[in-house]
Amino acid sequence: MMPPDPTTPGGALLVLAILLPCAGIILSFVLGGRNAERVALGLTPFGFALACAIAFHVASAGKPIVYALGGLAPPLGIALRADGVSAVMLVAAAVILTAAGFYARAKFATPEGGPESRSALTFWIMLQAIWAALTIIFVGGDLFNLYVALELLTFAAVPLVCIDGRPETLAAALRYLLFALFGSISYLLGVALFYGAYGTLDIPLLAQRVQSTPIVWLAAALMTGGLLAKTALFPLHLWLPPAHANAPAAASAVLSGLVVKGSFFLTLRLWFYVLPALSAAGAANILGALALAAIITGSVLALRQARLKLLIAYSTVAQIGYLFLVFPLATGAHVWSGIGWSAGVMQILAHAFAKAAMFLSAGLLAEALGHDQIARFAGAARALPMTFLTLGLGGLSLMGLPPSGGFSAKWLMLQASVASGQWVWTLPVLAGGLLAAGYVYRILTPALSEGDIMLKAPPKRSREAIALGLALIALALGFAPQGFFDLLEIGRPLAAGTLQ
Amino acid sequence: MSVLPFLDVALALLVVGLAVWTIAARDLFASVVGYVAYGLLLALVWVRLYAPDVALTEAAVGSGVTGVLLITAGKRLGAARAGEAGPSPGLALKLFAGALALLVAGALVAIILILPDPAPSLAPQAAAAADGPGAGLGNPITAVLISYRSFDTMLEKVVLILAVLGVWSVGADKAWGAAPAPLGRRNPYGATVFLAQMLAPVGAVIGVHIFWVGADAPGGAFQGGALLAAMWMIAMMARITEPPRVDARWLRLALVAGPAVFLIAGLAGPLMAGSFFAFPHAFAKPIILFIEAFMLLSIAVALPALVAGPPNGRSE
Amino acid sequence: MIPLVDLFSLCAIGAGVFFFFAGTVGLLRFPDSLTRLHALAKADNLGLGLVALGLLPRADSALAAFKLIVIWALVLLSGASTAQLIGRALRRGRK
Amino acid sequence: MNEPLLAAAGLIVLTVAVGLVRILRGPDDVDRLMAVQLLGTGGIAALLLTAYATGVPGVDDVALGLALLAAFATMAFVNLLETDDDETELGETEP
Amino acid sequence: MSPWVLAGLVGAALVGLGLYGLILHPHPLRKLLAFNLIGSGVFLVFGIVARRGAAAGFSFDPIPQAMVITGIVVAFAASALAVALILRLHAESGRVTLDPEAWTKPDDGAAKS
Repeated sequence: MMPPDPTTPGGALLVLAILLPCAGIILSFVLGGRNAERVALGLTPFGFALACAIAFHVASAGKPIVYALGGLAPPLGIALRADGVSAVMLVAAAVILTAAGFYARAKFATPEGGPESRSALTFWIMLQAIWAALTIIFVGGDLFNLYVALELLTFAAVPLVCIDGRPETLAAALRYLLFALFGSISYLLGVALFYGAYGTLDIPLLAQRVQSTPIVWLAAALMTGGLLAKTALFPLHLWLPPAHANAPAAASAVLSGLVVKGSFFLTLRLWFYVLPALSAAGAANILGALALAAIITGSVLALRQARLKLLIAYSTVAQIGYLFLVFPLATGAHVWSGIGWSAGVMQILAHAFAKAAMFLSAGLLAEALGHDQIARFAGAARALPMTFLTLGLGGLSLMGLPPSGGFSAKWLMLQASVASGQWVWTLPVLAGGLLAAGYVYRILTPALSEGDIMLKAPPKRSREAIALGLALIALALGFAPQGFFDLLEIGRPLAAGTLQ
Repeated sequence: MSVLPFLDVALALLVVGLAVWTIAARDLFASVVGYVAYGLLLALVWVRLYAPDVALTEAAVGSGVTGVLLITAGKRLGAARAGEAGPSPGLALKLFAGALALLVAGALVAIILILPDPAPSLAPQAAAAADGPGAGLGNPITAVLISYRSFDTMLEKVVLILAVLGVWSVGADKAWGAAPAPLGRRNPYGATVFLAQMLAPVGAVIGVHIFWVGADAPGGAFQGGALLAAMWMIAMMARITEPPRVDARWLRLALVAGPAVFLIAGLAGPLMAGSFFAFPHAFAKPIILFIEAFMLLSIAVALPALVAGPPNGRSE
Repeated sequence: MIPLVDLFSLCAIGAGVFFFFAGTVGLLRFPDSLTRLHALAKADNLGLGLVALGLLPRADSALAAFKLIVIWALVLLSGASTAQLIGRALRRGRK
Repeated sequence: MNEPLLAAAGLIVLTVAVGLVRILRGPDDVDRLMAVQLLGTGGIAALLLTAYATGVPGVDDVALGLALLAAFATMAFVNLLETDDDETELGETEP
Repeated sequence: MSPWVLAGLVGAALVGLGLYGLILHPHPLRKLLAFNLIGSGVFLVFGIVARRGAAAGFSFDPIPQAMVITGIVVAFAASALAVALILRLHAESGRVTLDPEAWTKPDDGAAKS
């Protein structure tokens, strides 16, 4: 007896959204040289259009869109599913990857007729590979398929870290690779246990079948542990700052803005989609406690950094902490868990755009000044007003000042913690905001002071505009209408509509 | 009373013993050799689990090609023996690592002992579906890899492309486009050349044989491709042939052939059978063999490229 | 009463086991690498060869029997060549 | 007739396992590698014996694969021994 | 004790051993070996799941076995990438330490107030 094919209208878009960057990788690799860049940039509008089309389909259908590959329904076949949050993430990833691609043209362009270069070929292919991997992570419906996507993400991200080949970047890439491999194998062990217990890896089927048994808890713990190592949640964050700070700016923006969100997204999938039936308040509180520690440690370390890129990287450690507050604030079927959920997704998006904007600006700054030592920024704001405006706007969102996506996220988090009576989580939200203000202030104060500065080369307007555009999106998220939050609820198990 | 349980226990103890050695050995190279031996024995364990397909993959990839990779790295790094990797860990870390390892292993043992009975299985469904998309394949594992879960298999081939590019990207800028360093010594020994000349053709035939029977018996593109890769590496060790330049068009075409053909076949699915990655019933077997043939090529080229390493600028 | 074929198998396999045993003893007890190599080569070639010979009459098909012979031939070839390679390296004092 | 085959397989596994003491003791990398080679051959023999005793299909192909790769690690290793100083070794030059 | 239970225990032991080595060994190649031990332990768990799924008329469940084959190839690719990084790091700098402190340049350090 075969279960019916669950494919819905528009489902084919999901397959195309994955195959497009895969085809791009293949074409770029074969054609090589300048063509790699042409393919990568040429496909961006199509990728963006596909993401928007998926979002449109989900929003207009009001329910997730599904595609069963090979016409085989799960459990035997693999299904792809896009719900509200996947749709939003797909669009965000498309925007940031496109921005990073066009920004990187200045560094990774191959001159007409010039020889193929190592760094350019690697960058353009890995950029598309990250796109492919993230797309699968956002729409994958099968835990093993998601494992392959995680590996795809690892193999794409690690070479980007050491693309300039200096020994310290090689060491950073190696450390990152080992953490990431540990993360995937731990995740895979959990997958094996799930299959052993329930004979399926399809997320909705598992959600129907799981019960609170030791095997499920062990599988969940192993998978979560692995994903935390990949997401760099405290105390597994040690690999992140050197890896993200040493990569070229465009790669850092993608790594910090998107790649860590990939494994975080899977953590969300695991607890909110596979295991909603578990009463996981204890686990959620453990993650909350780690989040608190991450926010404080990351922020304090960010305050102590001398280099701008390292400061921004440590700020990522802190902001990842915020992401994990979603677990205590949205677990379970409560009135307030919807608020917590919105807060979590808003934090992903706000941080992705703000952090990408800041890393891109930091790259422009380092190119223009020839260094990124904060102490030697005196007068830089006057010489590079647009770059510092972007840094300031991104910082605004990190601090959580209105109007910005960061403010919305933190405001919703405060609401959820008050509504749920979990007052303790207001502490990290507020303290983290203050500390973020501290480190953003540390960047801006020397830059705004008087000083003579020699620019090695003024940055190109278009690259400044790309960074500024991302920062403005981070701000604009603060004005997100109610319809946006309704979209996030589509397909969420235990969402308000599906309760009772 | 059968002898078989004793054999199993002896095998299990040996595997664990070699694993302990791999972790505990003082000397880097001794640890690597322990791991290679361990990989060999693991192939036997897989046979005992009724998984000859996996055993073949483990023997060729897990033990064979990985063994060469690790022995090469171990010997090169072993020359600069310990001490440069940083201080050895303190007692606190040792206790922590030991406790965590015990906790995880203990939990896993407990869980394995209480796995549900009867075990859930998709084997009957897979067999039932064999009338449909996996038509005519006697080896259910090939059917799973190329038909039911073809999407995973295709993506995994993309992972291999990325891994090859990742390995290449570690090289020096000025070396880009050149070939990796040769696998063999400058003046290969007579015995090496003789062995390669004898082994490589026979091995190639065996590799193709294992690929060909893979549709109905244990084997397939992975295992056959890995054996072909090993044979190519042997030929390179004897300097009968050299690692190709990383900008060679044929090399790149061969590397992407598997995923590219897979992707095109998947995209053509809606025209042929109404769904992406579906194959029309009547032609499923030839189509699957066609895809597998290109995957064989890609694997046979990718594994040696991964072992050969980044392009090497120095001319010999 | 054991059939003659089985008796043949038993004898051949038993002899094979003995050579493996002898090879191991040699590998462990002989004083230096070159002599140990000597012991190893015996085990490789004769041990496996006799086991394959013993299994030969039990093969279901001609293909299976052929595979047994090919396996033996491959190991024989590999064993002889690697023994020479190692021996040569040892003679030059490398380890 | 299957039990003797299994017993032989068990004996071979035990024997080569004892031989693995060479991996522990060394003293040289070459000795360690010889132990692995013996293990490989013994593994093939044990594999063939269990395959014929238990009748799991496809095992002879596994043995075939192992036999093909028997010399693989050793070849790579010997190559590395020579790369240290082969320039001065033979005085030959490449065309 | 059935063979699959034994294999499961071996798998658990391998995961534990590998984890211990992964945390403890400072040398990246040793860490890689430890990772491979964990990997094969995990594959063995898949293997027993497959063997247990031997429903009527089937000696194994093909789906977990196919996943192991995919996993082995991916693990090899990961090892190759790691080895390439280790060898390059060694060639470039003469050391292979992963300790972040060792790679901090003087001007990278924490800001002195």
